[in-house]
Amino acid sequence: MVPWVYEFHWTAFHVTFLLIFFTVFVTVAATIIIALRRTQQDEQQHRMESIQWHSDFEDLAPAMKVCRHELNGDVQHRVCDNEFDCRSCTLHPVFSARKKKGSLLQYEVYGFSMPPYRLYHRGHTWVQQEDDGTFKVGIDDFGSRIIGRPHSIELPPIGSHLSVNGRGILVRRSDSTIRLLSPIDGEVIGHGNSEKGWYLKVRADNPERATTHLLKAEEVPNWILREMERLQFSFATSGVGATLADGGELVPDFHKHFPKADWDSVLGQMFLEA
Amino acid sequence: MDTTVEKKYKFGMVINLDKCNGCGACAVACAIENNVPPAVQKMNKRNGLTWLTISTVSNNEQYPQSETVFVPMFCQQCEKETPCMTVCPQNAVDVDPTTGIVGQVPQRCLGCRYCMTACPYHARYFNWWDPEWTDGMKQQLNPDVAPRMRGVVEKCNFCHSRLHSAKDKAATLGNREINPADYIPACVESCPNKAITFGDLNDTTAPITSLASNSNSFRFLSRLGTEPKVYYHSKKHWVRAMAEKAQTRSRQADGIAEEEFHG
Amino acid sequence: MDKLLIPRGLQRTTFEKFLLWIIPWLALLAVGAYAIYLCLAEGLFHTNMDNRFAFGIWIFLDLTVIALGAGAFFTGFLLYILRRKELKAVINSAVVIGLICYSGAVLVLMVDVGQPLRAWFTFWHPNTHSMLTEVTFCLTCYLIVLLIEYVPIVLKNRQLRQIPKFLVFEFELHKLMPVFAGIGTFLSFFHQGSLGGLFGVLRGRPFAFREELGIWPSTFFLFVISAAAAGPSFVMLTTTLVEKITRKRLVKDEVYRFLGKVSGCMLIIYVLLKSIDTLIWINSTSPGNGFPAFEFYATQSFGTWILFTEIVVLGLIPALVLLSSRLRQNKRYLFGAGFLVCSGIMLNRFVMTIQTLALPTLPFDNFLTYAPSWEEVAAFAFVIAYGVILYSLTFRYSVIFPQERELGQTNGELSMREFAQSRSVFKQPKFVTRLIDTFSSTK
Amino acid sequence: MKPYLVLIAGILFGAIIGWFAFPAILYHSSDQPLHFSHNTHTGESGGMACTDCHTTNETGRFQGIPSVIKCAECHASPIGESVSEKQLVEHYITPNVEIPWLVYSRQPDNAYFPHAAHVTLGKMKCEDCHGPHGSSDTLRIHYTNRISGYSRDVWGANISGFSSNRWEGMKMDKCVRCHGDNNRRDGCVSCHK
Amino acid sequence: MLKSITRRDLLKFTGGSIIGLMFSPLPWKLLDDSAIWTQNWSLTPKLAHGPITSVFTHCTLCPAGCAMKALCVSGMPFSLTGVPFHPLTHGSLCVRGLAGHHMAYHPLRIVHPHTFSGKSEESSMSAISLKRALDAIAGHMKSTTGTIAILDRQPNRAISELYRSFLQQTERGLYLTSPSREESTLDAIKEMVKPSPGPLGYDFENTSLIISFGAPLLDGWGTPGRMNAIRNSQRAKIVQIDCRYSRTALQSDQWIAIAPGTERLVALSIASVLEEEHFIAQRIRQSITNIRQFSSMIGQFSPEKTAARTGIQPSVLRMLTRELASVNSAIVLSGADPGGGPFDIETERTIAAINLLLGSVGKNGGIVSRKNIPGYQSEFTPIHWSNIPDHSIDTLIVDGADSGYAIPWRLIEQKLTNTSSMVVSLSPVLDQISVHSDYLLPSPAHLESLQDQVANIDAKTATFSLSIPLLKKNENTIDPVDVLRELSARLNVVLEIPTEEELLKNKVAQIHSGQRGILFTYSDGSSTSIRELSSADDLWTALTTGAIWIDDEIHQLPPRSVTMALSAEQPKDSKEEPLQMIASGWRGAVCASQISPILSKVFQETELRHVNGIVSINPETASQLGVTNDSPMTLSTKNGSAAVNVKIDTTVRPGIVDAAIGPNLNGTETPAHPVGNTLLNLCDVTNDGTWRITPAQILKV
Repeated sequence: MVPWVYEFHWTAFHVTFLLIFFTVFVTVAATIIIALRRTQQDEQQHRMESIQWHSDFEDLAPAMKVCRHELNGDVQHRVCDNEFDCRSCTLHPVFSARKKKGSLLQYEVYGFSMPPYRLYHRGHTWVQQEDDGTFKVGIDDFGSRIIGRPHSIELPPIGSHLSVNGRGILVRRSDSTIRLLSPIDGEVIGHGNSEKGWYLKVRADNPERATTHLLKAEEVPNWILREMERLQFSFATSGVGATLADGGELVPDFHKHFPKADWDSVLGQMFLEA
Repeated sequence: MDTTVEKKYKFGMVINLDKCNGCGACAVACAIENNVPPAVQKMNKRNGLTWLTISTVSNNEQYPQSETVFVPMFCQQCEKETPCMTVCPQNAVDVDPTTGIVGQVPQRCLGCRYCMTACPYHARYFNWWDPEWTDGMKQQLNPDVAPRMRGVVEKCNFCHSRLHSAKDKAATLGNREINPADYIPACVESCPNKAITFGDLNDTTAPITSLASNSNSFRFLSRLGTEPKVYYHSKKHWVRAMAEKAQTRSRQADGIAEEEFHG
Repeated sequence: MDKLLIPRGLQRTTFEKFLLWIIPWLALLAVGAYAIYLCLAEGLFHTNMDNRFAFGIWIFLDLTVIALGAGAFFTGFLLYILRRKELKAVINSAVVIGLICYSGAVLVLMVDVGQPLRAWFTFWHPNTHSMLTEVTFCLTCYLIVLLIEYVPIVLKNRQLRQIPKFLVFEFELHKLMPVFAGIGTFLSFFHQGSLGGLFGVLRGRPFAFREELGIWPSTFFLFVISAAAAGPSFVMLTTTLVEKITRKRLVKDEVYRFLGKVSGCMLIIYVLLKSIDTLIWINSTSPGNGFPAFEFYATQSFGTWILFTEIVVLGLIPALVLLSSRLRQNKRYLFGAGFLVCSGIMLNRFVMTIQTLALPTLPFDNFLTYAPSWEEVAAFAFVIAYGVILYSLTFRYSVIFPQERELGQTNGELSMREFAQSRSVFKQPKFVTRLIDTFSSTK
Repeated sequence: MKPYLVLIAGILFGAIIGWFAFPAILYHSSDQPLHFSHNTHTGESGGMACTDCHTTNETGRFQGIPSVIKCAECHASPIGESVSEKQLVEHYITPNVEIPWLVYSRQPDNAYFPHAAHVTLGKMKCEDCHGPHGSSDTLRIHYTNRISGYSRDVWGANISGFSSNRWEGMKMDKCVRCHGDNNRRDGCVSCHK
Repeated sequence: MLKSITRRDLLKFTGGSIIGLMFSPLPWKLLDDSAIWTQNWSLTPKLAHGPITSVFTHCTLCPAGCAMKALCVSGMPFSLTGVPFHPLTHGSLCVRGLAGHHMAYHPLRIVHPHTFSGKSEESSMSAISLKRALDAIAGHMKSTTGTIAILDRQPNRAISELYRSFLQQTERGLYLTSPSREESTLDAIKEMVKPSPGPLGYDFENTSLIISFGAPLLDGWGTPGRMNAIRNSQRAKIVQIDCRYSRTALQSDQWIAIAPGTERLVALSIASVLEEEHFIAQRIRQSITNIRQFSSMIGQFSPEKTAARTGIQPSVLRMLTRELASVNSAIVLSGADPGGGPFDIETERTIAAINLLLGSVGKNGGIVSRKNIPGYQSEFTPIHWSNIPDHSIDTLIVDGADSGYAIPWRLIEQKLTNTSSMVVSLSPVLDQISVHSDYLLPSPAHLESLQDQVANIDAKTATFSLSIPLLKKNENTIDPVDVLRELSARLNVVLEIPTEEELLKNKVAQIHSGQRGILFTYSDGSSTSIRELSSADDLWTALTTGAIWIDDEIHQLPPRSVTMALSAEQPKDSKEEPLQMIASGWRGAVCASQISPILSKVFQETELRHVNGIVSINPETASQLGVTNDSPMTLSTKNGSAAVNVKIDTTVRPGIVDAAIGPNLNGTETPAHPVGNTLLNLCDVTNDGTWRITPAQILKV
């Protein structure tokens, strides 16, 4: 094994063999150490949330990663490869620059209240710019209905920093806990509640680019349609698909109506959490 | 400190099969000498511990023409490409450079038995059981041979402890070279018919050397090229034919070996 | 509680049903554990091995299992080094199977050596000329590599990923995976080869002995290539078996076809080299050692049909099937051929180990037979049970098949369409139908 | 500052355990059955040589510690005043019972050490391996390793395994080193039995 | 202070400790020690340390009494070897003798008097005090009127004389020896000649042709070392007439395979050729009292007439006879297979007659006379077992010494009274006979007591040596002399019984006063005349430290008058049985006593010899029976059946089942469950006291 232990032979074969072994050993050990070191660095440089989102995004099925430009008809078919962050997407400016035909601004989309003055995040939160330049953040109608009445809502403390696709609001309902992705970068400056209709007040880091990546009104109908479809699928895979076929009015609390559904799975899928 | 070059021995054996009557004294003497435990109930020919085993070989003729020869088989102390030595993963087997004896250190052995699959003579034995002696017999073990434990391989080493004693005796007299009469393995000593000749194949004057090169002497599986140091001898044609069944084309290889021998 | 461990969006059976599935395996595991205890605590006489059959069924199964586990390294090699992204669908499965195969093989090895506590002496006083030393070193290192590769799969469990450090470590480790894939390939090359060399170097066993190419006997290379051929086939077979058992689609068909193609390519090379090797052995190596090769096949049940079966029936035929893109389209042919490949490799390992030991070397010796004892079978059953349990747990609580979510949803497609055509909550059913059409046409 | 101190404290703690507590636990100590002074025998008053008692038999075998018969050659009845001699005569010589000495240099059963080859041929002195044992006044406490069962002298009194005394330690490493230095070519069974 | 310790601190401290430990010897020393621990397996025994000494002694396991050199560590023997250049054994020691030192520690060794309740196989054994046992035995002897018999299988020892005296004193005593006697030919000769020639022996060294009828001549017969030397010197041609391819047949110069049970016919045929071709010398014809009757009778047995039954080509026998007649000196002898049992008296006489016809008796190179050992009684005439009336023995004492030959319990049982018999065994181990005993008074084991070793049957001169104990005698064992003394006292038999040592010292004194012969010393191989020894004590000292007394050779005289009392009876034309079982065994290992467990190397692990339960058959027979090699079958005779394992062996005669009378596998027998040889029990003991051939069947299990 080592030269100072008897039966070590100074022959080319023996030495080469052991050198190869030690090289392998050292490489494996070094790689692990590098991985650990990088983990530590990520922690120090607050990359944890983005990595978490990265991991979640990676686990999404391609059907769940439809590009917003497919939703607004800019492109026939495209799967997002930039983790729903249009700000750093190379193609987003290209697509956005194309001339768009105007579309009807709806307050109600398939029965959901989706005011056009709000910008929507794929994780069912919305952002609304206030006059003072700050942003209000809330849960959209679709999201509220599938969450129903939560047991608790945990908001990030005032003064804490949010980052896009990082953890925003933590919602607990029965046995499932769901994190809503933050739609915006910035510092939390105020807390709202369900009565107020919004949950967070945020001072954006970069107000100009703060909303680039959020869905605009014209993209919402197709998006909601897809989301309904997804909801449908997730119900189908939860074994209660047939009950949806009953039709009728949309109810304020899906949760309550379909207690048999695997809500944990449904919520996870709808709020993009693996 | 002493740096004299040691004498290079090449210990070997010639077994005269015509003299062997299959009494088994060699096997028993070997077991007693080397602290090989007696069999437990389930031991048989295939899983027993016999550093020296004896096979009964028939000429396959019908009664009363049928004839039998007994072939003692034990470690053949292969000189070249020693099959068991090269395969041992942790150097528990080696060929002593000064004696040509293939040594086995059971305390190093992990019991993988790779050497046993490598040995063409099946001359290696595994301790499938814990060794068992009665309490009294435990006190009668040879103090010169360490008993082995379950789960390791063991084999003949030409009664190496007797070489130790011979060397010890020589050293007391200030000699480096042993007196050949002091080193006689137990099987050789116990053979009632003196069928086994033991000695140094490097010593051209020793009786073994001429016996080994006798035309009626042969080695098993000599074509494998491992240069075993145990020779067999028989005047019976069918015995030689049996032994050479698998080495009809091995004459050439043998010829080379013999030349080396005399040179 | 159990539910919270299951990855979201994956359909898993109820915990009760899962228990019903696991309990028989646990029972088998217990029986195996008892057999292992007997062998370790009382001695190897519990096996039916003997001095002539010094290696028993375990060497055959170990060699087979390691050849079949080669999918882990070969898939990793193709995915991370040659960048065949489609294999991402099966890499996790290949890693888990590899881990099971290798850890199982090592476990069985430790049971079947006489003094396992001394096994580490090999590292301290290695005889570098021994194939077993190479095997020991590489197997140990590779097992570590496999464990490292397995870590990310575990860390992605729904609860473990909640701990940010784990997830980040998984992420960073995953980025470095090509390093491990490379090392794994390197190590696998050596130990698969050394396992071939294990018997190929046995000068005293002319049935197995092969001439050396460089420092290794030809079986070294044959084993590497045959393992590379068997690995993908085995991944293919196990995956489809898991699909059958779970009644789910887990992997896209093109992945299967790709695995089949890879297997076929490697196999045809193997068959070619094996044929050349066999011819050299029959005409030169074996008679050179004093053993006319056909004498080895004189025992009726171990006749030349074995050679024919090994090279043609279980070699050439599946290779040709897998290489034909038309036949590959047919799943029956694809999996059938895959099965033949694995059987062929099993047969090869059987011949190299068991037949070698059974054949006599001394002229007065006989062909030997050997039947494993229940303890030997149970020790191996332990490995199988352990493998099934580990795979089941990993499958249930981690994501082995990344395509499962997606394929699970396309499975739901049909009912969705039916639903869409009937009464709907949606106000514009036609529109929905069209959307779904678009959606499905993108597949 | 503080986390640093904790780490150092830990290191110190570990080192103390390893260097001092561990050796104390590792060995089991036992006294020899009888007081014996080598010096009395080999010193000026006795004037004996090591080989007068530690003999080699006619076949060259080193006989180790002599039997009571050897003692009886001089001590058939007490020749001095000492208590231990009286014990020797009463408990061992008269009933002809062997003294259960604890051997400091006892090697395991599978080690073979030929004294003749080392002393007669190799011209080594007793002190080279046994140190000043022959001129000691008392017999040391005998330490047995609780794990391996070996006498402590096999490893050496110094737990680190290094010692400035040449005779300390009788591990195989030492045999191999000396044999290597002297260009001896050995097989395993040359020194293992 | 303590409050401020966080988990992180603890972790740090632990981590630091680990680093600290890594820089201490602890992990490395632990690794080293545990490595050593794994190398020292706790179940391996520790070797003895101590001075090595060598001691000469003699083996008592069989009558041969071979000289041995024992190596001892701290006085405990660990190795036995023959004594090189020994004039009688030529340095060889048989397999059984090599492992003799184990016998005292045999797993079936009994070290305390025991009694058996019930005589069935489920008998249970319980310890009993010596006094109670002796009282019970003596009480039984007093209360019954039947014969008191002692079975002594080494009948030439000093203790044998005491046995005979004891029996004589009881006035209803019967002295028995082993039914298979190696000296059977000599016994028959003594019966046929006048005057009595005294003790006879064989002068193999000077003979040219040895014809052996079934005797295991080269497989432990007589003094094995001597027979090996005879064979290896190749001075004499050895012809084996045997139905088995025995080890002797294997090593002989010529093997004549005959049909089983036809030895008498073959011998008669040889005699007829001698007569027909006028090979009988005139001088010899004149000494034969009934020569006319003999000539007329022998004509019926010419080789041509017997060929159909013996299965020998007539020419073969004629050639052999011519050779026999042409050589200077020849010996024809018979012998029992150690397992297969003796020949009947008629066969023995016929074989003996050939020697007389050839004039081999009383001639150098033939059958020679030797003197009695000074101090020992002259020869006794043993009773042939067929002459013992059935159901006549009330008390049987079986001495522990072994002849090496089997005795079926069936034979002994036949002679015991049905109801009230008592068997007392003095065997130190449980064996085939002692398990049937009512009382077991174990004598000291081999090498535990001082014993005499006198000339063996084959010896051409008298010899005397001592077996020196190497092992400490177990205190609970009892010397046979003490048994005799105690019984004499209880039975009011007037007999002075000395201790073993006194007995032997007395013999040595008489040898010394005989002033004959030489003393051969083992340590240096030198010989001294007895006359040069000043006192009997010197002789005693010499004999106890490794020496043998060898008598002078005497001048041979041919017998003056010979009576050829040969039966002319033609064998019955019995229906040929399809399968005949013959028993065969190896001298010393036929369960009449135990062998060292290490002999598994011969029986179990190499199959050189077969253990109990193995039968061998010819491939032809096997195919007729539809039996394959190594298959478990049932062997059945009219005496019962036993489980057997069939081996197919080309050397076995077709139609024969060669049943191994061997020991059991190690560990199958325990003191609580002795097995013995199950096949020996199946043998048919016929009226002539033999059990050579038994009709048998092999059946599927």
